[in-house]
Amino acid sequence: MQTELILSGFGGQGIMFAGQIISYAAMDAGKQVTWIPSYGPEMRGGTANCTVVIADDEIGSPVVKNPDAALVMNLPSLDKYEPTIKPGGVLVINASMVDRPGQRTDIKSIAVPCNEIADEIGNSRLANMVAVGALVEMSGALTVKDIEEALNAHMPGRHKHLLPKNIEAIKRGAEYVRAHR
Amino acid sequence: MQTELILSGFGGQGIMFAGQIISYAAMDAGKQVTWIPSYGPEMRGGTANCTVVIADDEIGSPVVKNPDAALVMNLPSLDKYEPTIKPGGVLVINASMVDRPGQRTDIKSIAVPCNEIADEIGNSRLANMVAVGALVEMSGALTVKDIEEALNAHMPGRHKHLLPKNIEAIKRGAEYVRAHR
Amino acid sequence: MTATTTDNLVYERPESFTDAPTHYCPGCTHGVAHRLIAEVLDEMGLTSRTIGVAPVGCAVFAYNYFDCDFVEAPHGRAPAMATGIKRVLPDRIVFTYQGDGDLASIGMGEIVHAAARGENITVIFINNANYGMTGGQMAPTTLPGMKTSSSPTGRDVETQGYPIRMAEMLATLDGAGYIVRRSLHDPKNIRTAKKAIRTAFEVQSRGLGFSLVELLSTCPSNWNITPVESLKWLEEHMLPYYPLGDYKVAASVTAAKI
Amino acid sequence: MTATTTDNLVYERPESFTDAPTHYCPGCTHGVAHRLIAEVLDEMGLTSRTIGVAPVGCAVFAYNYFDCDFVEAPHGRAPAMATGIKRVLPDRIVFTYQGDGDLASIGMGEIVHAAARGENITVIFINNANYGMTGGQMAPTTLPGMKTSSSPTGRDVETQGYPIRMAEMLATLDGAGYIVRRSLHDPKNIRTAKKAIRTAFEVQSRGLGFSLVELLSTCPSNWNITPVESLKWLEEHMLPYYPLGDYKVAASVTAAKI
Amino acid sequence: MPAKGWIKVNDLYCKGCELCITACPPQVMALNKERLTSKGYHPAYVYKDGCTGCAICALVCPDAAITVYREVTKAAPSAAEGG
Amino acid sequence: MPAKGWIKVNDLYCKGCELCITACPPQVMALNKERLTSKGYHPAYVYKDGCTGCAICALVCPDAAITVYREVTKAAPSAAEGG
Amino acid sequence: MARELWEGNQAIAEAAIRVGLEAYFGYPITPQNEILEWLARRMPEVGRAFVQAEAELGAINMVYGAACTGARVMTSSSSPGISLMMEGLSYIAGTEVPVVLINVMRGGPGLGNIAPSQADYNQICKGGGHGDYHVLVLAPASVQETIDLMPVAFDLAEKYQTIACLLIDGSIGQMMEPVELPEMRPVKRKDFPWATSGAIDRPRRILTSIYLDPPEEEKTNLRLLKRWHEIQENEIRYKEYFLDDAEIVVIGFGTAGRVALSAVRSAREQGIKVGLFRPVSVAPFPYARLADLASRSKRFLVVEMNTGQMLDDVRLAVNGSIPIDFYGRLGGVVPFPDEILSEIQRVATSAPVPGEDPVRAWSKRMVEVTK
Amino acid sequence: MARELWEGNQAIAEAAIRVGLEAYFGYPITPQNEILEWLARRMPEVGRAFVQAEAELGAINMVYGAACTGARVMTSSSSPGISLMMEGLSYIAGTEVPVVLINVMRGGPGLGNIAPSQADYNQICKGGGHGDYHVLVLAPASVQETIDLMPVAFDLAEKYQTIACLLIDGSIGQMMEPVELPEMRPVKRKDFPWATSGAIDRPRRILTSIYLDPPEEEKTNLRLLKRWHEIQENEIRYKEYFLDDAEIVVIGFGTAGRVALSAVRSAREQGIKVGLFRPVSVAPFPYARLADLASRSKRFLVVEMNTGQMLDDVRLAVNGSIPIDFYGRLGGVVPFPDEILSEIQRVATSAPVPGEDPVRAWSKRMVEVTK
Ligand SMILES: Cc1ncc(C[n+]2csc(CCOP(=O)(O)OP(=O)(O)O)c2C)c(N)n1
Ligand SMILES: Cc1ncc(C[n+]2csc(CCOP(=O)(O)OP(=O)(O)O)c2C)c(N)n1
Ligand code: SF4
Ligand code: SF4
Ligand code: SF4
Ligand code: SF4
Repeated sequence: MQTELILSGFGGQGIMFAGQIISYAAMDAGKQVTWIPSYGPEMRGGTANCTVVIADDEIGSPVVKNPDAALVMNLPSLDKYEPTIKPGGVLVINASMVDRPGQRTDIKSIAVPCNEIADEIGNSRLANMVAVGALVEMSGALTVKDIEEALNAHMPGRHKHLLPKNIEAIKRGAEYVRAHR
Repeated sequence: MQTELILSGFGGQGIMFAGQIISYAAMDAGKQVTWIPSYGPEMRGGTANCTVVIADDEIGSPVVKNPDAALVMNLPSLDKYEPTIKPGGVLVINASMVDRPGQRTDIKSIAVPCNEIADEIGNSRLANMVAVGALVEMSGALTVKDIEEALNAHMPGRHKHLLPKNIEAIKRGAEYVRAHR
Repeated sequence: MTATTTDNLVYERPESFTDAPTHYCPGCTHGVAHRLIAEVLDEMGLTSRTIGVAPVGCAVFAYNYFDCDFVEAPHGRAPAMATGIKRVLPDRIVFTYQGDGDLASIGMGEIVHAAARGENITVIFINNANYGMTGGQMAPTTLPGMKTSSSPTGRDVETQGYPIRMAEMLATLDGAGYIVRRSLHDPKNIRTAKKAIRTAFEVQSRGLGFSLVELLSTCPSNWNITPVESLKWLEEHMLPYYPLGDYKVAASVTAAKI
Repeated sequence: MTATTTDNLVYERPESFTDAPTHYCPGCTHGVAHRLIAEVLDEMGLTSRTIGVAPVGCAVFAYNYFDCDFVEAPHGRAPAMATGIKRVLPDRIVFTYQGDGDLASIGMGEIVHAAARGENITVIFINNANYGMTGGQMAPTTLPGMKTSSSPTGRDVETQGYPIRMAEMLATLDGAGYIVRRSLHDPKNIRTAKKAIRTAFEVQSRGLGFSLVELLSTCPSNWNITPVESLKWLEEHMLPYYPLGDYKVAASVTAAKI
Repeated sequence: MPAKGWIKVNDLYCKGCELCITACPPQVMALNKERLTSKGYHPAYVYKDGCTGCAICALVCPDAAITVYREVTKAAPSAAEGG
Repeated sequence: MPAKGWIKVNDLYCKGCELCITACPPQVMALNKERLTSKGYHPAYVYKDGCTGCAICALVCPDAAITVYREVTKAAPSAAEGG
Repeated sequence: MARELWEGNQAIAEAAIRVGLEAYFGYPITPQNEILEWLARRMPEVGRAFVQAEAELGAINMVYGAACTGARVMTSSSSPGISLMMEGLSYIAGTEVPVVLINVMRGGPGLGNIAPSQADYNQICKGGGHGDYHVLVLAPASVQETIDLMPVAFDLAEKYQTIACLLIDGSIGQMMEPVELPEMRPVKRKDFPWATSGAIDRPRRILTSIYLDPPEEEKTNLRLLKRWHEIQENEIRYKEYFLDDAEIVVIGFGTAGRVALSAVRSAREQGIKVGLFRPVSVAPFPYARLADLASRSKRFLVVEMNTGQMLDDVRLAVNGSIPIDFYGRLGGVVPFPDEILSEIQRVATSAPVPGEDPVRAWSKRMVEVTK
Repeated sequence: MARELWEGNQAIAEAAIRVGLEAYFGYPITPQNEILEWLARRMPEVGRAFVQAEAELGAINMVYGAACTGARVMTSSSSPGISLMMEGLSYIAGTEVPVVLINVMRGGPGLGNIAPSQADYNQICKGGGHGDYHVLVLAPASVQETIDLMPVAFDLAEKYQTIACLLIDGSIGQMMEPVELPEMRPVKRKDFPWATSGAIDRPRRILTSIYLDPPEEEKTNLRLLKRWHEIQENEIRYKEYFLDDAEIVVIGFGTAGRVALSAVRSAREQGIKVGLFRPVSVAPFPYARLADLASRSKRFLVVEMNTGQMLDDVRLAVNGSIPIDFYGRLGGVVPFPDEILSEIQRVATSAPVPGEDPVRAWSKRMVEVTK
């Protein structure tokens, strides 16, 4: 079994870390995993994205053209990746930054107001974690629990105090999905 | 028809120029010719030598292992090249610098007191020209006349005043051969 | 300033600029240096005769912003490329634009020898005390104790050596015609920097030899402070180590009263 | 001077020398420089702890003459090799021996940065105003108007630039500990040259940083004059352009009272 | 009473770095938090009266985003010219 | 009366460059035109009395070809040492 | 040891430290800066030598000097920086001292870009420097494989007194994977009989690459060649997948080989009898093994992120015995598995065109692709 | 024009001037100093640019800059100096500007020696710099042929916007032969549509080798490849001797080929049916012609002054159709005709050993030779 995810958004939206925490969770769940950043012409700023491949045995290509699921945090990312998702795949849209819904009917898509939810928690920088919660819930590749434990195990010491809020953000993201699909 | 000559001696004995003047003569005589200096470990000083190949058509190798004729101006050169000369070939030894005669019986060899003869002419630096005269006379590859004309045609202007003595040196070298073989 | 119809226009974007927005980080004074060069080219009417040489560094895309011919040099070799161009096109204006990694580290041989040859080119040297493009590693100009991605505990002069003051060093060369250091951290200094850049190009157009303007510049992104804080940091930390001034003004240049 | 049984022996060939005769041209003062180094190594008892770095140049075979470990560097890169050696063997004495083409032309980047890093090595720099090994081409140190095989009508400063005074230039670097220029053209100067070489090695053995001794030297073969005339030529033409003196003696060195 | 001036900030170039804002002598500039440029920056603008058209903002702007005008009878010397 | 000294010039090293000859204070050295070294040089030698053993010749010799002795009761400082 | 998630470049750097790296000399260049930055922090911590050189020229010659002492040394760079090391590498090879070199390849030629590429294969495998010498080149395809080869590279460099190069690309350098790092080993400098470490209680030693007398240089060249032949006999490494019954063999090294694995799996699912051969040692190249595979299969498909550099080695191995197809992506473009899959399908369903040049045929197809 | 006796290096330099060399940038290195020294005197005389650069790195980048203006420019060096130019050459190739390069090869690797060698074949023909690019390489065997190829090199460099290299060795550089030099031509700079000479009365131009977007770089790589394929179709050059009825074909370039000619003649005198094939363009390599010869003869003997670098190209051409033998001398040793003659005799009288590696077989024989 192999699951391929693409996460994409503006630099600074925490997309890379989001992909890494999923990777940690997959590793701790005893799976093979690769995390790879994209190479765009931008040197800095602009859109950043990463690809996460989770599998039971040796992973071939770390890059994928048609992911099982995509998380898009801004409009350019939606435009770029929605068409590439596998039929039957998953699309999570950060509704706070993207004003249009997904257009494809052959995939499961959901729009989550990540920033608003993060603001409610009291830290808008947690929008990425809200999104992760939603993505995990939608794709079922891993459980929210996996992510929680991964955060617990791998969050650098100096950030540990942020742990509770991060976990809350993930849960809220997952909840939102359960409530709205 | 192809004739291969090796000229060898101490740096400063004018060996390179001797080879070049023969090459000029060959060229003016309408022949193909190559002149190539040797590559020894010495950067400066030590023994220098050059190889001259004269032929009627396109010359292959500019380097030769077994020359038709060799001119040796010092002992190391005699030791090195006497054994390499083709059977029936020619060996010219500068007796002024080398105190032993040639040992091979299957080649025509002659010892010419080049420096003494040059001193008689009044310029010991002409020993190389005396040797050239002897070599040409012995090998018969070219005529003394060819060399004279070459000197005439190619001796750099600023040295032209040395021409007569150079020519005399060549003639004396050739005469010595005729007188002593 | 270039002629204009709007008689109440005080300042507008220089004509020597293309319309392209730069890729520089917000508040990076690379942009100020670019603008000053463009203004000088405008004022001297040199644009069409000028050939620029871009470095490898954040300014690698400088060729996108100036409306003149441009080439892009290997890392540190801009002065050599400029030499090649100037020698076959002596009546053109040739300038290089180089960062401190490009000019003072890998390009040391080329810049010293271009200056020693008295190569009739102009060099705009951006000293921002680090390697911007590759993520803020230590440069030869990084201050003692300064933290960078390759001096994580601060530059240790014992093992990593001391910063190089390029203007002072190049000023020891007989070939150098005009070597000065300026700064871009406030309006006053920006004005004097522009004057120096103008002088440098004058020196070249009059055939008076090698000219170089070292400009103290900011790198907010890798210094990890805001653009505004960066100007302060430059003033407080770089100015003391890199005194502004004229390090070499050849007699011929003084005589020319530029 | 090393202990000896012959109590009336005044001078003998240094022990740090091998028995090999040098390949240098007759009267070339490369040989004098070699001898002084060997004498200093003898007197300081450093030979077995010393690793030399030979250049590409006439001194390429220096490793044949000194009775210590030696490596042979690519043209101009001796200071980089020396850095690599010293960093892994800090308790060894590491010195480079370089000509002016090697050090001041192709090796400019390496020497400037070794000095700027305050690399704890010693550099013996032979300035003979030309490229000896390759047949006397122009060097960065070739005097204005001087004829060489690549400046056949005399060095034209307009197109070929000005000589570089390395000692003066390197002295501007904070990392440099001891930078002096000496000459080998007469007994008095040979003595002071030896003192400087000794000081340079002292500086290194006390860990006081980068030391360099520039030695004005002759090249009779390519200058096309006799060895004796060469000494005169050096005195009359090189001394005025390359003043002898101490260009950088770091406070730490002065303090150490070497 | 100081000369009256006004500026245009070009959204295409402005990156909201605030250098102009701190440099502005009469301190009449700010970032416009209402607006985002296509690149996602809040652009600078003059938020209150008092611009003298001194062009200091343009002088410090790294992105040549500012055009400066001033009410005049005859053209004034431009600060950017270093006059 | 000056100290009496003498030198040995090693044929293996001497290249007949004459630097010692011109440097020799009492001017007692010359090239030996009678002899050629294996490398083909006329080596230097002391051709008349007066060598003081000052070791100046050794100091200037590029080929460390000279060994210097001096008649002494106790070892004298060596010129080559820079003493 | 537990698996940890590491970024490739950092894992490589840490692995080098743990297997006894004594000194690192390098210069920043993307996409391998994290190697230099990791070592800038860690080497001083463990009391070893780190120098950010003034340039790659300085770096390779510092490495050269340090290697002469017998210490374990390494440098790393990316394509343009590696080109600047060519003179130094030739000297190191000619001096017969052990050095480990890492090239994290990027798009070229020239300044190119910072994306993953494999276009420096010929440079390092065929001799980018002057003179006759060979570099031992290992081309891993994952972070784990790279760090597993780190101690191998050092050991082989020392065993054969040669340069050992780890040839990877930016995707391996910047990708994160769970890996097991080697245990931290104590540094113990071997006292090599050639090392110039100071002539204390032993005769002096000289390390040089100059042999002014040609016959001496010739002997040296032959000694190097002999050693290379030993390396060819003993140090061939490769990975094979689904080859038992394969009629089509896909051949690719590093990232291209890894991406091809996905394509081969999908092709297998479609019932195509295809396998994958991934050379790990690209120099020495597994000629014999490929000749053997050629005798047991119908057709080869070579996949590279360049214009067909390794392809020539495959052709030399096969010697015309079976047809070879080629597929490449260039300039920093990493092929997707589906591209390779369709190439496999094309090969599986079309007859080979006799005498066709695989590169020309591919480049014609590419012109369409990139229109 | 009358024949004059010229030293190779000087003749090359003078020929370059006569065919319109506008600027030369170089750095001294044996055995090519006479090129630089000749130009140091002559270029100022004719009012053109000469700069002795601070190093080869400076020289190649001065050449790079001057080439960007559309001027006829050239540099020359020898092996170690050429290695230092690899980054610059890769940039020049990536920028697609014309440059002429002369490599007077010497013994290597490393500092080696100053004697004639052919060991830089792979470096220049297979890509010593990073990234995918090709250099057009011509390997003349005499002074006359070298100067005859001088204008050809400039014209081809400009026609294909490529680097054209004259690959010779010290024996050609320092040998004297009677030659006819080309007439002195007036310099007329073509106004190329790409030249950055100042945007006077035209839109500005940019010359760069950076393509940060991989697909753009890929297009560039394909453009370079396409041009290379054109070169392969149009610019093959070679010389053939005694091939009509040849059963054994000796193959060698440059000096090795020239020495082989003497051996082939002697062998013919002994009645051995042997001929000589001397590639003049070694890149592009005459694969097709050799494949054709392979079909008409029994056995190939490759002779080089290296360990068998061109041999791989011959093997690629022959594709296993006939056996190939190899003979090489290394490190500055120039083979004598009689050595090659005895190799010809050996080949003529002994049956080929199936599956034998020609290099290994030769190196075993050599160990005896050099004992
Ligand atoms: C030969 C080579 N080495 C290294 C690099 C990587 N590199 C690109 S830019 C740069 C340094 C840029 O710093 P600086 O010159 O100070 O300019 P800045 O980015 O700070 O403006 C380096 C090391 C390269 N492109 N080529
Ligand atoms: C990369 C490289 N470039 C050029 C050369 C040729 N070369 C050998 S020695 C030398 C210059 C030597 O001159 P210098 O350093 O002044 O030493 P000297 O011979 O005068 O003592 C040159 C250019 C080389 N060996 N390697
Ligand atoms: S990285 Fe630094 S130097 Fe580069 S553009 Fe950003 S702020 Fe400017
Ligand atoms: S060439 Fe000059 S420097 Fe070299 S050994 Fe001879 S005299 Fe000395
Ligand atoms: S300085 Fe320029 S870029 Fe910065 S905020 Fe002001 S207008 Fe915008
Ligand atoms: S100085 Fe030395 S080498 Fe020269 S002549 Fe005197 S003894 Fe001989």
